[in-house]
Amino acid sequence: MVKLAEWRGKEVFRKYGVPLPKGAVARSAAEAGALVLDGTVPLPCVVKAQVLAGGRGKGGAVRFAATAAEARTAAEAILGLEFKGERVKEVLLEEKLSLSRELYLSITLDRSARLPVLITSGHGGVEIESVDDAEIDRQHVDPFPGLTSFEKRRVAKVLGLTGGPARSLDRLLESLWRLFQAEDAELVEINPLAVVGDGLVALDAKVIIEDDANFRHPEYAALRDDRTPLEEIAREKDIAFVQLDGNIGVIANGAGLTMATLDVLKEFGGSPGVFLDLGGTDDPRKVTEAFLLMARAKPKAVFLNIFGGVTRCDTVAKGLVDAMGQVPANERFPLVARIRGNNEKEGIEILRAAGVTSIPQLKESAQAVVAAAAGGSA
Amino acid sequence: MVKLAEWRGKEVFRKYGVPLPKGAVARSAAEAGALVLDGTVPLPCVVKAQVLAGGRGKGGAVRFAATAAEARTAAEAILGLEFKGERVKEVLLEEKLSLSRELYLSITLDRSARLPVLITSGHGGVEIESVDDAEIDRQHVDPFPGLTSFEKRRVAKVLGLTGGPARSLDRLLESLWRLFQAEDAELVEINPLAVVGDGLVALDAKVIIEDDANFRHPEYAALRDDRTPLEEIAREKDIAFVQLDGNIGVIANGAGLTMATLDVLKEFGGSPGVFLDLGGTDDPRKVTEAFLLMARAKPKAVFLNIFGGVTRCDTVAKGLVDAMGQVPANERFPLVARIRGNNEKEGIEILRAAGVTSIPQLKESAQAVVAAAAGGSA
Amino acid sequence: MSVLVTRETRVVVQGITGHQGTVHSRQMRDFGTNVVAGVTPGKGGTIIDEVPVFDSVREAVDATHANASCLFVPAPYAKDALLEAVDAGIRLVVIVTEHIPFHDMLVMYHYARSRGTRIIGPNCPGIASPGAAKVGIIPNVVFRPGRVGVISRSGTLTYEIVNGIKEHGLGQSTCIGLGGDPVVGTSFVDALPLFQEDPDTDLVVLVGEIGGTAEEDAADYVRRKFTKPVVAYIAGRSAPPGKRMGHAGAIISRGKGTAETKLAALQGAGAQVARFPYEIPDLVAEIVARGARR
Amino acid sequence: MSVLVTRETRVVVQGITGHQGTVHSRQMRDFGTNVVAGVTPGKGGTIIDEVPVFDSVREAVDATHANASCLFVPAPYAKDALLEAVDAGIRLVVIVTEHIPFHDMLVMYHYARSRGTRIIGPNCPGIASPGAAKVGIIPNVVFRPGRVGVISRSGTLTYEIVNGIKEHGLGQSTCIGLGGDPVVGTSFVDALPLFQEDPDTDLVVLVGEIGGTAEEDAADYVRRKFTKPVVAYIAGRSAPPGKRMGHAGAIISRGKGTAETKLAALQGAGAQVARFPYEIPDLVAEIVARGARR
Repeated sequence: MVKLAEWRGKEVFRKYGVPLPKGAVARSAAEAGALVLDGTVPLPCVVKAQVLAGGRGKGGAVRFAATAAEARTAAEAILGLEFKGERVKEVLLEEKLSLSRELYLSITLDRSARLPVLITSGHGGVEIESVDDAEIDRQHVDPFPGLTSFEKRRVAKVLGLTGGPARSLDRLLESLWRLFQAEDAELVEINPLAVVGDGLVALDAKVIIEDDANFRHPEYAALRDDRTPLEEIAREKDIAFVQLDGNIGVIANGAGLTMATLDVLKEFGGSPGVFLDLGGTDDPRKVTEAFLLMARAKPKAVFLNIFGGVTRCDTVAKGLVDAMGQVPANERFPLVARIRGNNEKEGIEILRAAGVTSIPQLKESAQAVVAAAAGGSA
Repeated sequence: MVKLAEWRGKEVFRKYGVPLPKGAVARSAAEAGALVLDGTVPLPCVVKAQVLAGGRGKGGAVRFAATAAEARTAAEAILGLEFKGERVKEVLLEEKLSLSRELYLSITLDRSARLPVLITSGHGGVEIESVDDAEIDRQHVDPFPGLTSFEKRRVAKVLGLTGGPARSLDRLLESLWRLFQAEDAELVEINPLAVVGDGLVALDAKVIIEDDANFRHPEYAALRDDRTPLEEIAREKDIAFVQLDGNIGVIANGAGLTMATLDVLKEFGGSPGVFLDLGGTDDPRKVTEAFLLMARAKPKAVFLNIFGGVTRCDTVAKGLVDAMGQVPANERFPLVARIRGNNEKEGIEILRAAGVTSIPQLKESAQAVVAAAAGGSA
Repeated sequence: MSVLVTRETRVVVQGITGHQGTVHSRQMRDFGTNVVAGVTPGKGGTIIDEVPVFDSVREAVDATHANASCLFVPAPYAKDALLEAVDAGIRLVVIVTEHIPFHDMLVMYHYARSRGTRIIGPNCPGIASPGAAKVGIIPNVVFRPGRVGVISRSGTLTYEIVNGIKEHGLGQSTCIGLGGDPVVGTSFVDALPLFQEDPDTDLVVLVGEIGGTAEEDAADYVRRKFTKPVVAYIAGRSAPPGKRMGHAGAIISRGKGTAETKLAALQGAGAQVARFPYEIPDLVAEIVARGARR
Repeated sequence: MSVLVTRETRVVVQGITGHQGTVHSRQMRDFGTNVVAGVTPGKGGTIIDEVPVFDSVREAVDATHANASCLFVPAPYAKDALLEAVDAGIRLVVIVTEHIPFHDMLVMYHYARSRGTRIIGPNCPGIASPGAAKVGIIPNVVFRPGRVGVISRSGTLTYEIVNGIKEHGLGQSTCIGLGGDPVVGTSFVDALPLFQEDPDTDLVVLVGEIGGTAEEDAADYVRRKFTKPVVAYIAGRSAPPGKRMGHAGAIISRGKGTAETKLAALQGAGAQVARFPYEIPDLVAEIVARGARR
């Protein structure tokens, strides 16, 4: 998934006609001051760190300014901050509006119902998880025939909106529904959605785009920046690769088997650190690349747990043996292999020829790799 | 329905990306010549009368020109012509393309199937009614999920298109389907659709827009110009009014009853000339307006045949009596009335007070009005 | 028994606060129909002639268990109103509204069908079973309980014909006005099986019009499956050809769609054909006299 | 008997001329599946391993009476391929393709459902009944005919578990890999009734994963309606919380979606819970020993 920063989300909002406060992005304190001075951002204004994590208000990443000088100071204080692991590179300056109510609104997928769901609450401006369930409304929307007027009227009534704000909601919901579908969004969220005078204004914007739809939206593919350098390389090579804190590298195929492997390793005291899911590849070169990527993460030991289906055991064994030859001697690590399924015999034979024994049972093989990481040998 | 002239239809085509020959509209011979001289219309070119009726080619309303002077002469010859009852006010000049095949393509509604249908034939450029049924393909399109790629591939195969022309067809069908839905079209027709080089080009354009959707498309409402002056007044007053050749005016309510009345009048030798369908009005002023409009058509006799439902008999009687008082004595005509249904008694009473007797049976009342129109009195 | 509506039918009127909605709700109640609710967004909580009005169909259904709807809302809002009724679980919707764009009606029809809701109309007078219920706008005065079924594409012509049957001393089991629009929720072919199965209907009067192929389709059905006597009338036999819908329409209805083709098809299927509306009651009476129960 | 596929199932492979399509068509045939046709637009008229290839599913169905499809076409074209299969009357489609946008899958699911077509997948290994047929990509070597049903959201983990059952000397009636995508055509709740009704299944192994509420829904169904023994395993018990899909996701699955909630729900419904994949065969064997037929 591609999470858009607030200002990018608001650019998408603008394209679909969602009402927004006047505002602009600054990447330096000087730029922030200038945006106020030239009237782009009216005063008083809000200066918000552009990070993906929530809780910015409590975390000091949102400040207010009544003058250009204050805007500059606020931007200076926020830019460069490390907020929940993210470096703040941009601030969004926006006019501070005088609002009468704060609402919550989002559209996302309800997996169980296999339908999009429009979630609203009259209690906006706070973390929605903290709102009582009875105060949250869920309106399913059928892709055929799409969001209807009667559904929009119902939501307005639930939120207690009438007159101007109700008409504003009708247009806003139309915009968000079109955005949700046309941009292949996983989530569109506005919290708070403010009642300002006779209409509604989106004070925040959270937009998450589905990765799988990148073939329709190449413009989003480049936006992800929450990956480690190795994860970024893996993405370019189309390898599922996640780095965490442990010291055992796990190469498996398929998310379920990878998770089950993790469960077993933890059971025996192991601490998995890098997960590499080969998925359904049938190309030994891709296996080689994946293994070399794993080597660069410097694991204490590596557990190869493959059940051959689309990915055949001999393909994996070939790619693995090829990669092992390319890792410098001083960077080598113990390897425990378990390969089962399609072409199992051929794969085991290739590994054996390279000096690696495949341990057939998951339990025994997991115990072996935990021991190897703890300093024993594989 | 609103039938668009070819050039207007092509303006709509352009909006949806349908490939067209280069061309422009001229309203005078001088303008036609200038369009060629300034390069807007490449040579050789076609000069086509912009009328709604078909059969222009055979009827001398389409000419070819190899020079600007010829284009001027052709425009001069066509402009001002009376073609099947229409005065030619515009000509469309278009580059004459060298084509390898002529196809037929349209999208319209199949009432029985309650689905849009995409009609194609490899035999284009002739009246489609003259093409053998086995040479015509009908592909239904479900509004959910819309025209699909596999349906488009199927049509390409039926038409024997591959490569460039097949890809061109894919885009063209997408365009036409969007147009058909978004513009509320009753019919989108291209005949001929020409294979030119590696792609397709729409040489003609027939677009008919549904009247009922005018609330979504006010831009089309003003385009109808095939009405008589009285029909135009009626349209503005929202009265269904049709002028034909006979001498009996018929005021009825509902299309079915109007048609049945016509059937009966013809049976007894009558010649109905003006039809006025009151529809479901319940407003005596509208009845008065309708009756005065009828008077302006100068019928020999008028038959009022009402079955009161939404339209109540007393409302009609009131409006009628009011109108009769407004018609000058020398313009009066015999009136035969038959009013039945809701508030029948009240209506009959109002008419009787004004000197008009309602004849309860359709047969007898029809005979009476035929006699009146033939010179007898009502 | 009757077709589609019974004494138990509980009707919600969508657009009840409009003039037509109010007038016809009253007439439906005078007919004996159980009008349990009205719906007009923004008017919830008010009362029209003892009928409670709700903001939404869902609220009306929750409060009153309405199971049929009569729809009077203006054409631009009709699609939404129908989707709302279907979504609220209404399984019979009579759409009186005229001038609904057929593109809207295509969506309405296929959505309703996928959810198991039957539409009658649009642009139709609705359905009535004397002694049971009426959903729609056919004048009450034309009815009399009996055993003649009527299915018609027309509005006022239906009233005329139903009234003629009554004046002849006969009565109707159920009368359905299908509406004359290009896309209708219920066609002759959809309605005929209901009358075939209705033990209270002895014969059916079928009133068609020129245009489309619904009557030819009906004739085909009558020939293959319908066992009760049929009296048919087609309006527009002498109508001028009029302004045609381009060539494509002709391609779809090749060799069908005129009064002649319709009458020939119906005659070929064994129907008695009336040349004028006033011949219908006589033909019906003859059939009744020949043995169908009155 | 078996679940969903039988010896009579006639499979068309959409995307048969791609590498995976070709390889797995061969493996399906090795399993004993009746692969009657392939479809790749533009490749009609060719033959792959004795299987005739057609330009469209309609042509394939007309020529071979195929009644199930296995779909290997790339994600951007998968929606169209599914609609084509449904339109051609195919009533079971196994979608192996991964990375289909869920917005596409929503359209696919609801369209298929409205036409009575069952989807398994996407991003799934498919379905196999040893001795009957296989539609999908589960390795043939893991199977052995028997009376244990397997329903799983995973891919390779399913192979692992099915293989474990085999190595324990037991066999499977039918194994369905549902796929792990956010929107799947067949969920646990949809699959369980099929096994409930299958006389050849004595017990069911249910393999779930963290995320979503499909396992909680399954537990609810098992508690209320499922009478056969269930052995359950949930993968990802010790997975890091990972990157969550914003707050809205949490609102939908309030108090559900973790390994703990899933395991508790399944245990509460009477399922035997395995902590690790290799515990599953033992639990199955115990149940068999207690009286369920092997």
